[in-house]
Amino acid sequence: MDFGDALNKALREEMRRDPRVFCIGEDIVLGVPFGVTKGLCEEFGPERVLNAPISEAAIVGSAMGAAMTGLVPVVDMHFADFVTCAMDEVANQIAKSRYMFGGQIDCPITLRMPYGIGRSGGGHHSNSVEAWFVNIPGLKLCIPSTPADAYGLLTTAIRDPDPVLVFEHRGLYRVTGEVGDAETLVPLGSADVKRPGRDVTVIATARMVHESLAAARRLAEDGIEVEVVDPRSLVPLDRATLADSVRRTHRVVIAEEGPMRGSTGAWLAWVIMEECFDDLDAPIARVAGPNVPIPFSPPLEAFATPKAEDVEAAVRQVVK
Amino acid sequence: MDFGDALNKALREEMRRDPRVFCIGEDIVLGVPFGVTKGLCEEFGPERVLNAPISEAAIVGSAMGAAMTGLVPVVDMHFADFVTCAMDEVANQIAKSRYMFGGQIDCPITLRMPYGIGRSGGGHHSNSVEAWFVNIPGLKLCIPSTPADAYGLLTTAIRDPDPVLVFEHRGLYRVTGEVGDAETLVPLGSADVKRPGRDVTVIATARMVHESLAAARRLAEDGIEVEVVDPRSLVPLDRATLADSVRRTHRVVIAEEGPMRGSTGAWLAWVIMEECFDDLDAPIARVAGPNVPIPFSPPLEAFATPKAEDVEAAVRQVVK
Amino acid sequence: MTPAPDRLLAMYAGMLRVRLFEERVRELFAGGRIPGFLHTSVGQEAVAVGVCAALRPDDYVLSTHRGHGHLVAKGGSLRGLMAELYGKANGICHGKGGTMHIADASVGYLGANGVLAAGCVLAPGVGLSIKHRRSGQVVVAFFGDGAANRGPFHEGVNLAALWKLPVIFVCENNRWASTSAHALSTAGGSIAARAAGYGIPGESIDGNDVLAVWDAVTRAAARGRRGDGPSLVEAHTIRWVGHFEGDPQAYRSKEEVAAGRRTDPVARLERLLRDAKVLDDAHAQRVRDGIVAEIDDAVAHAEASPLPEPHEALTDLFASYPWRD
Amino acid sequence: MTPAPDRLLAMYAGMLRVRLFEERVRELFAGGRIPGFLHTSVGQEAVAVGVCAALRPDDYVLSTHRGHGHLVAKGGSLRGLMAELYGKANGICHGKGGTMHIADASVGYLGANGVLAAGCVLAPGVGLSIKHRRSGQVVVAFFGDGAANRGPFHEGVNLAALWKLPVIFVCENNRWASTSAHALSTAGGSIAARAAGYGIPGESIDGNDVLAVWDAVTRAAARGRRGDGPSLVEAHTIRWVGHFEGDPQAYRSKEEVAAGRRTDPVARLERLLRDAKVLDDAHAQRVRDGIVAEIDDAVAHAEASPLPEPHEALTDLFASYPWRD
Ligand SMILES: Cc1ncc(C[n+]2csc(CCOP(=O)(O)OP(=O)(O)O)c2C)c(N)n1
Ligand SMILES: Cc1ncc(C[n+]2csc(CCOP(=O)(O)OP(=O)(O)O)c2C)c(N)n1
Ligand SMILES: [Mg+2]
Ligand SMILES: [Mg+2]
Repeated sequence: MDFGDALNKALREEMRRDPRVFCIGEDIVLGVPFGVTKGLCEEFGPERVLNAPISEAAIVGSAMGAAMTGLVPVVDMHFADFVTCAMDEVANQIAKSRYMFGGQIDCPITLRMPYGIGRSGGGHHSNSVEAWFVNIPGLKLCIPSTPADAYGLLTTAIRDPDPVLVFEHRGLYRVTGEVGDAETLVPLGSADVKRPGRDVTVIATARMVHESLAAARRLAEDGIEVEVVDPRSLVPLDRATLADSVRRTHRVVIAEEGPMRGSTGAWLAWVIMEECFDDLDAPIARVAGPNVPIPFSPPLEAFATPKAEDVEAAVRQVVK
Repeated sequence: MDFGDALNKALREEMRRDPRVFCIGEDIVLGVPFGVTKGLCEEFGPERVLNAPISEAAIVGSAMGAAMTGLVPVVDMHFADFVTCAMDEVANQIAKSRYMFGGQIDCPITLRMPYGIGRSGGGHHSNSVEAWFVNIPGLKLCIPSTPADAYGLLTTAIRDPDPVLVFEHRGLYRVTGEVGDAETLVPLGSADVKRPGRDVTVIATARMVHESLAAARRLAEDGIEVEVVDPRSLVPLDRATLADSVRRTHRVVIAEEGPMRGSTGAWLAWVIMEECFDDLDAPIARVAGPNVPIPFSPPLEAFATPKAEDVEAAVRQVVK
Repeated sequence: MTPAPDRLLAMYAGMLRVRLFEERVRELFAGGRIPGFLHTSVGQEAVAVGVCAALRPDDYVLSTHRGHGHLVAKGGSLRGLMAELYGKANGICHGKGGTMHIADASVGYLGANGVLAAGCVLAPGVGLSIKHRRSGQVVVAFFGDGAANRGPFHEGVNLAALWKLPVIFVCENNRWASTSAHALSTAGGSIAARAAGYGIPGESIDGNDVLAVWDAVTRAAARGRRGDGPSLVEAHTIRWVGHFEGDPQAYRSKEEVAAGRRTDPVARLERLLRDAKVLDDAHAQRVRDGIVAEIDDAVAHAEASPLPEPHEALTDLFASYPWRD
Repeated sequence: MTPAPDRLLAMYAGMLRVRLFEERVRELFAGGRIPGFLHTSVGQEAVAVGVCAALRPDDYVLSTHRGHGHLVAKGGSLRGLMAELYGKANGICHGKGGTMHIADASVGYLGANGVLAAGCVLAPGVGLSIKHRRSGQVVVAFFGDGAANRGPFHEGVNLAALWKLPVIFVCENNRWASTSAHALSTAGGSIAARAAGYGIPGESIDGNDVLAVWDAVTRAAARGRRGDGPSLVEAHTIRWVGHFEGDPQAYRSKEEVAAGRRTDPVARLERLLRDAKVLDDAHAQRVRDGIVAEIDDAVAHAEASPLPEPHEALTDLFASYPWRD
């Protein structure tokens, strides 16, 4: 099953299980552009699969209004880039309402955030914006890398009584993998060791998990055993699993796709420092995009895209 | 002269010097609520001091349209919290246009961002959001702590051919200090040692500079000499001055007001690691707000507000 | 249509309750008892009360930065509200919200809001859930004349109109947005007129006439409950006091406020009730005394209540709690 | 008012240039020569050309994700545009922008935009700078029927109307926003009708009639230059092709497109010119041959041009450069 289908399966099952769950977004009836919501309208009807006008603020805002009064909305942001058009609704309303209201009103919203570089999407359709939301108290945030995790995390997100952002890298939708038949939930705050290894810990998210695994295979040929750890959720963060790995390997590379400056990778580096400063045998190395918008032309876009060879180079640097 | 008057002086001088400079924002003719733009309309008229309707997207967007075609706008965001209402204009339009257009069109905009905790402003009028913008390539960002820096940085920001965000902590507007009579510009990317010291480097911004100085005075009584370094601009960042200090003191505390997670302080910790890993004799300590929205009630708000005693405790920890 | 005398009396008492509550809050603020950026609704009572009188108890309200009156009118507990304004632990939001971010779910008051026009996009979603539950409720989104110029107004009205959601958009047009005059903010001059562009009714009414407000919202609510969709009501009123407590009001003349006071909505309904012999001096005094006693009680309660413990700043963020982060 | 024959011929050639350019681009995309998320404007040529024909060369245009036609009509260099679509180093944006983020400052084309309705809030600012310079220019903000439902439409129109800025808001209503039908997105059904709420003229016109577009925009531009403020023009047209290249168009019937093709704006003006004896076979062939030659030249240029060096991804971000960060 591919990553997109795994997400579709999660949506379908949760909509079957709980009549309060509904989807809202642009072009979701036909599932354009990524196919994730395909077929849901046929099964659940247009009252639960709401094709909205191009009104991001109203889409996200009305999801919140619905969530505050008993429904369980799943918003499709179309491209995470456009969350800018609903930033107040996410940052000031959804994130803060439960807290400001003294816990009176829950806000069980899931925001699906298709994001990432690829296929010359250019400056407005390629960005990694998860770092902004890590910095906003009141939001939970997960970021799957495999179909099984996509299924397990989206299901968990929908059932969670709090707002959860699910960052779906659009380059992963057609990646395939096993997805359990029964409900194989992935709790928030549980990292996953995607590959064990004794020499270096690579902490990577989403597409960079796959790039890191590719790098690990190459490095293994040179006898360097890389452990690839996927946090899977950034908020809450499974510090224990990350720290446990680092305490064994003593060397760390952090790989993400977004821009280097002020990103989640920089924050994860801090977390590792905080947890394991004395365990580090070398400075942490980071792999991330350069501090520019994502350019259009293929060679430029490729330059701005962190890849397996960048992870490989970083690992070689920290084991030196 | 106080911090607010220093900003007013910068605006006034730049508007005198360059007829293309104009101010736009809500309630800026009377300078409500912080008085920074007071009196400008009397001198320059309503064509250059534009009281706009409550339309943050149109305020910021039209500043960009004006900047692209020859004017030099200075936007008053009223409260930085409301940049959420113009997030697309800042993150996708202003930050990216020059790059995406291959350098054809400059975007000389200054965004004045009054921000910060104080006086029970509550969840929608107290936030530190600078971390989001550090993560957005294409924006420059400065954050003064004294009247002289406020004057020098705002002047530089207005003259800069690129978009610059100026974070003005609203708790500092009535802080007084010397402001040079002549043009005493502060270039972007130049940190300032606010107090020299040999034992610990405290890197602090805005209000936390003052808290750190207070902590340093107390610690000096115990013979601990703290060096307080104010980056003044976060993008570009004066890594050299920060690293130079750390190479002398070998111990670092990073102090900011915003929430702990995914913040600028986490990123600065990474920068220090990158520059001076081998110079560190102790793990970096951080002082920041807890990961919650800013609560209203005074004791809760005080709890969420990092203060001198927090800096003091962090310093004692790293010198232990 | 005119409501029955007891309902008129209730509206009268409602407006007086808002008036006296807000005036007390102003005093308490001036005396340093209440913290925060305080916006009161003195002079605008007819809108809050006219709207809420036309609603069912289970209907919803989304409010603004100037929201105390809406909550009092919706039937919120004065104790819970006053303790919250004081920032006390047993405030309705445990002191986390305060004046601009208070909510009282028990009366369908889904929150004041420090961000202007935010409620305009939340409202359609409340409408969706009403539709889903077939509960026959409606939701009111209050917003100011200034807030009407923000994008969420447009997006929210369009969505509610498109999906025929039971939303009533109520613009409290008090002529000013902080220091900015309505005429210098709103092209075309009329907010009600914008409704036509979305194919929904838009009505401009005298917001100092509680009966006019009640009437317009009664019709809008009936329309919403019938499934015919949203309405827009622009209620013209006057803010008697500063935009915020402490506002020197350099932007407007003393005469404007004086003229405003002559349209006092409370006095106006009182006159009507007296003329109709529904109210006499003794009765009026009883009503007032009752309200003053309620407010005194709320103040005493708030004064006597403890402040929250500082570390309680860490609670209430998430429903599934706790975890390290 | 009807323009002189030479202007009509220029409009004819302009539309044909857009049509043939877009069709070539589609072929090149299908052949793998052009990368990206491609939205072409085949069928909508009359809007781009009618608008730009009514403008001065120094007037400004803010465009959309479907912007090639606007740039061609505004007089942008086909070489620069085509090389940019190819992502080549000598594209007008050095390959950084591409189809959805192209700009050509030399002809006042201030950018395509990957964010819908973004231009609606940039436009008032361009208007401000025009006013400041007293240059008598105007600025056009193009946006789609779908984009009209975003907040920036409301905020931008209000601001431009309020300050009487020389802005022309041109809605290209092609009935669809990707898979979403206009009628299911836009309450009230008319975008032009929304203008009344802001006190500005709003006109609904046949966007497949280049003369109707030209006429409406000529009047709007005159109004703008006079200092009377903005106008809103809703031009009804039809997108003949998919929303993006590769769109299976499951949301609409083949008949709809077939009907659309019968309103071909290029053929329509051609008929008019032929009837008026302004154009004959030989002339038409010359016009077409000239355009094909231009496009061939642009393609040859783009094909022959080098791709940018990868590290050039690091240039063009800031005007004051370089610095370490
Ligand atoms: C999005 C946003 N922008 C700006 C502000 C600051 N602000 C608070 S109240 C106010 C004026 C509001 O005017 P109006 O909507 O007419 O309501 P009124 O105060 O008159 O009740 C402003 C500008 C805000 N709270 N939110
Ligand atoms: C703010 C924003 N939301 C969503 C999208 C994704 N998107 C791109 S084009 C499109 C449809 C646009 O419809 P319309 O405005 O009518 O223009 P048309 O494509 O018909 O020319 C959508 C939803 C976007 N680019 N920007
Ligand atoms: Mg008002
Ligand atoms: Mg369209």
